[in-house]
Amino acid sequence: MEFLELLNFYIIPGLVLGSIYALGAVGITLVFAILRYAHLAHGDIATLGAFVAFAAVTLLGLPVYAALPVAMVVTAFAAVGIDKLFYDYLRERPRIVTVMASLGVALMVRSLVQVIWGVDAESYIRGIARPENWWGIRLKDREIVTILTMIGLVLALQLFLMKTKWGKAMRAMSDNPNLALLSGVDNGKVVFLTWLIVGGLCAASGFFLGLNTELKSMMGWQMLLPMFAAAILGGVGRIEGAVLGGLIVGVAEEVSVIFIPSEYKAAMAFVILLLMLLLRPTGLLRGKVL
Amino acid sequence: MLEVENLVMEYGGFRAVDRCTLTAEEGHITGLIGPNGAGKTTLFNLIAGAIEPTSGRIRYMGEDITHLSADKRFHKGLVRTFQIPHEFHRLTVLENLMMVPGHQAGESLFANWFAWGKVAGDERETERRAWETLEFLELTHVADERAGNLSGGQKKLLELGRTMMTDARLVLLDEPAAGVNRTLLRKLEEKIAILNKERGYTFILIEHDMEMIEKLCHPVICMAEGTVLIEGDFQTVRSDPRVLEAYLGETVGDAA
Amino acid sequence: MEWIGLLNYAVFMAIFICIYGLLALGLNIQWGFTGLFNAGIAGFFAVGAYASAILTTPEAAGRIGGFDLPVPVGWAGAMVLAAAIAWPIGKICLRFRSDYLAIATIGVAEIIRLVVKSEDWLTNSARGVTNIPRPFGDLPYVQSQLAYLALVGGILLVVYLLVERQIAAPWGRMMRAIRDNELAARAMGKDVPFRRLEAFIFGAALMGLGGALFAHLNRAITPEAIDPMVATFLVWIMLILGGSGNNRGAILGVAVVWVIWSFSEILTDQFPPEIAIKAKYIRIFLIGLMLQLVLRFRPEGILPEPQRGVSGKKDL
Amino acid sequence: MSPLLDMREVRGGYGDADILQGVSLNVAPGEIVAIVGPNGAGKSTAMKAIFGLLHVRGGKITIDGKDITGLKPNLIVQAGVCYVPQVDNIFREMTVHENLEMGAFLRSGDQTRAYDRVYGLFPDLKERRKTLAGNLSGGQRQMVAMGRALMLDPKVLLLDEPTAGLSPRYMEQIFQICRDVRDDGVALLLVEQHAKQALAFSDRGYVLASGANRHEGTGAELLADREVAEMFLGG
Repeated sequence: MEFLELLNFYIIPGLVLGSIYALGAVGITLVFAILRYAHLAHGDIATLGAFVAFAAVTLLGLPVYAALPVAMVVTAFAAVGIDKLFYDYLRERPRIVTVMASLGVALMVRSLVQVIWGVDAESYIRGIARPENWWGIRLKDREIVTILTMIGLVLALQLFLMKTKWGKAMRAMSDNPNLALLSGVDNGKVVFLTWLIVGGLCAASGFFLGLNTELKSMMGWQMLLPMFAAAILGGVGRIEGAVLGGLIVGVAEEVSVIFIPSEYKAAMAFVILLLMLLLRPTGLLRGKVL
Repeated sequence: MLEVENLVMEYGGFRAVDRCTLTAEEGHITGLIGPNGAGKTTLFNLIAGAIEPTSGRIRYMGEDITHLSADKRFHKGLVRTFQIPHEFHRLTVLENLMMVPGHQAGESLFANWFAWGKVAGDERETERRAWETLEFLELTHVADERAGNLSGGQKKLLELGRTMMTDARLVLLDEPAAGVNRTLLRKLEEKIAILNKERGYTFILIEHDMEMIEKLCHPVICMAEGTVLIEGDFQTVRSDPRVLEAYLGETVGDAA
Repeated sequence: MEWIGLLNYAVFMAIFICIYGLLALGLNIQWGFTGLFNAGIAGFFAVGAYASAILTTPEAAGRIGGFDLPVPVGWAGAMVLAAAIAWPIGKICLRFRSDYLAIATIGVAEIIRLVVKSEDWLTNSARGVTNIPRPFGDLPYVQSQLAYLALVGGILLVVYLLVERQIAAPWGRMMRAIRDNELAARAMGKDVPFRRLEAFIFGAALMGLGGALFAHLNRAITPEAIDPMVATFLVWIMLILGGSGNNRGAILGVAVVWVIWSFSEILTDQFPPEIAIKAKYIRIFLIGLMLQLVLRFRPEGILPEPQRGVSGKKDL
Repeated sequence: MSPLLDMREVRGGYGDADILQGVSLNVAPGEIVAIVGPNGAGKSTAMKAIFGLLHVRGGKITIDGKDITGLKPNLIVQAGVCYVPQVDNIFREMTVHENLEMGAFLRSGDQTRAYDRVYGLFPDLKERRKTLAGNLSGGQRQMVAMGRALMLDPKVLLLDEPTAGLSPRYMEQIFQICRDVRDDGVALLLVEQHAKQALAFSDRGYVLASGANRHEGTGAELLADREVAEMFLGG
């Protein structure tokens, strides 16, 4: 196989898919590190975000890319609401109970999407997008936007976490919750901020998946495993690890098609997940192990 | 019976146990004293297999057990208790004892289904033994109480009782007297002495109650900063200036 | 509806309750007694269904088979295969907190779904496996249903008794001890990882058996027959509502949830078609909401876990 | 001098059992007070009781005459008491400077003076302000922990075994820093295992045993008391 062919048909789609996973995995890693449980409704909240953007496009007539910030804000507050309604009161109980609740939330969010938007595939833009040719490298506009937006959002998040007071409070809560409380950090506000960020990232992830493929009510759930694999691969609690993990999982899935039937693309994430748990549960960048 | 050789346990740069070497003779009650942070409980965790050492070796009855899992050590007769009682709080006191014996027929799923007779027979024997232990500890009146509801002292007795439910050979007792009132304490001492004499248990005893150490232990080992400072009979150890220093701290400058 | 129709419906529901009862007992062993979070129940269910189907069906073109083995062999095979899949997953994930097991079991279920959907030679993909022999299948419909109910009811009863015995026995005491204080249980010589694995595998085998009973009831199994999320989730809500840690509660939870689930279907079927299509999703939404309400207001379920092990008052 | 921190006849514990069976102690402004005693005497527990990390069932704790018994830790911080736990007392994955920032979390406005003060007390930290706290040595970590607590400009600083696991060289350094902190106008209450050194450098000391007061006096008095020395080695 030629290098360009490998690049155009496997690596680039892999990086695009990987960017989508990365956006989700960053959220998963934040919830894992700060709230300390696996959030199983993550994928379905991404679906919700994607469909909110769809509504913004079809009902409000917004341009596609303008729908992204709308979806992010709406989904961010939806995530905060979900936490207040369904997770908050379980805080004193064993964390695994919240994992269970999140499984229920996953089902509820998805059926809500199915009730409102139905189960048929939808898309933001009709027609086929033609890739542009850059010295033999074929890239669609939307692919460039996906990757760049992912990088932009992650950089903004890193900046927030490293430079601002409340970003630092979130890191402190992830690092040493007891000491953070002793320092006077308001746990409720950290939780609120976490969900706000996580919800926004979820929406972005769902939006770009919908943009690059199509919108389906099951799309988020099917992303859940690769997103978790990415978070664990990168090391739980490591933002840059989640991005790296997302890109690796995305590329691995696309490249795997060369060797195994394409139906089993999704199995790659699972294999990576098990291998990491077996060989290096702290992930590539030495994260936490709960 | 137990030989610890150059054992090191490091946590993130801090050596809780630092090249510690000691032995415990069969049939003796070896006392282990030393100030807080001397590494006594960490040493117990290492001997019992709750954690793995950074380096060094542990030999038990001639066998290297440094990397053996905790449950396997238990089945070789190496049993420990905890400083803070680790009772099974939702199990009854009787059940706390009955769960102890290893290799019970009823712990196998298949035996439960296809060899109920054997399981039931086994269970009767275990229960008899548990009642015996309760009588020995004078705890029969709380047999059906949830263990979580016991007083601190009773929990300590229960900890000791668990070691009696197996064919223990070497028992590690971590501060059996802490939080126990005087009357119960004397009882505890008496029970430990009986177990040592009549059942031939070898004990290693971490304790801060010097009266108890004096009554029961020979030899006494004093640890400080992760390693053995001095070993000998109680009076020798007690009157050694290094021991006092370890407890009270060295003199800094000439302020004292 | 005339009474014979009602009776038929009741029998049909009772059979399903028995099958789901097996799943709930399996989950109770994993979650209720051991604290293992299995989010891939549907996967083990599907493995059991297909394993038994392949083992017991006559030869069919285009896929492996023709073993034509007796039904009990198929059922045993279903349990063994489900257990065999649980083993490596448990081996890898049980070292960690249960969150990781939850994710991994979601993955297993997903991969099993992929295999079932795409491997023609094995499962005949979308067309599914047909001609599965059904015990008492030659009898007239009503008798046949009743006989099958008696059979699955009997199996459920046997399994219930076995599980109860296992819980009342030293095995159950040991598991409760591990749940109470893992460190102390290890210090008392219990091989905790092995015991967890044992519980996980045993639970998975029961789920496999449930799948097999389902396949033989329908005489056919297709990928559509198992909606992974809904099946898994229904079992969870059944157990949590009924009372995890209590086997009678588990079965009661199955009955309650299944009755609600089925009747809500009858109800929504009366709606005009454009709403009826959506109603399915509203039902799923409500089931999800039900879990949240139970978790919030009655986390111990209808029948809470009993205090076991009081001397002279043994369960068996 | 009227006491700054006053603890009277406090009883309490974690579960149902009372670990503290009536402990009384006080700290005056500009004092270093040490709590010593054999293992299991309830020293750390007494300190946690002051900081509201314990169920207090009896007695009264005041700071500057204000009752803080049973208040939540964040309110106690605002009342002017800061606490440095024995373990897990730093944010390992944050830099030294960020650790100090977290210390000042509740304060608004310009903190330059607070930073200058802490870096003045701990010149070692100033050099390493961009280093991750988890990569520091044990003694430096203790300095980070103390620095974090001092950022709030407390009236009283509570230190739980600040020298545990430290080499003698570092121990002396920490004690020196404690004196500097005191000279800077902060009263200190510390629990110490190294009783002799602690009493030698403290203004006053309390000896606890079995959850109750046993002896009290100036450091020198207690050091000279034969009975106190005996206590550590025998019941």
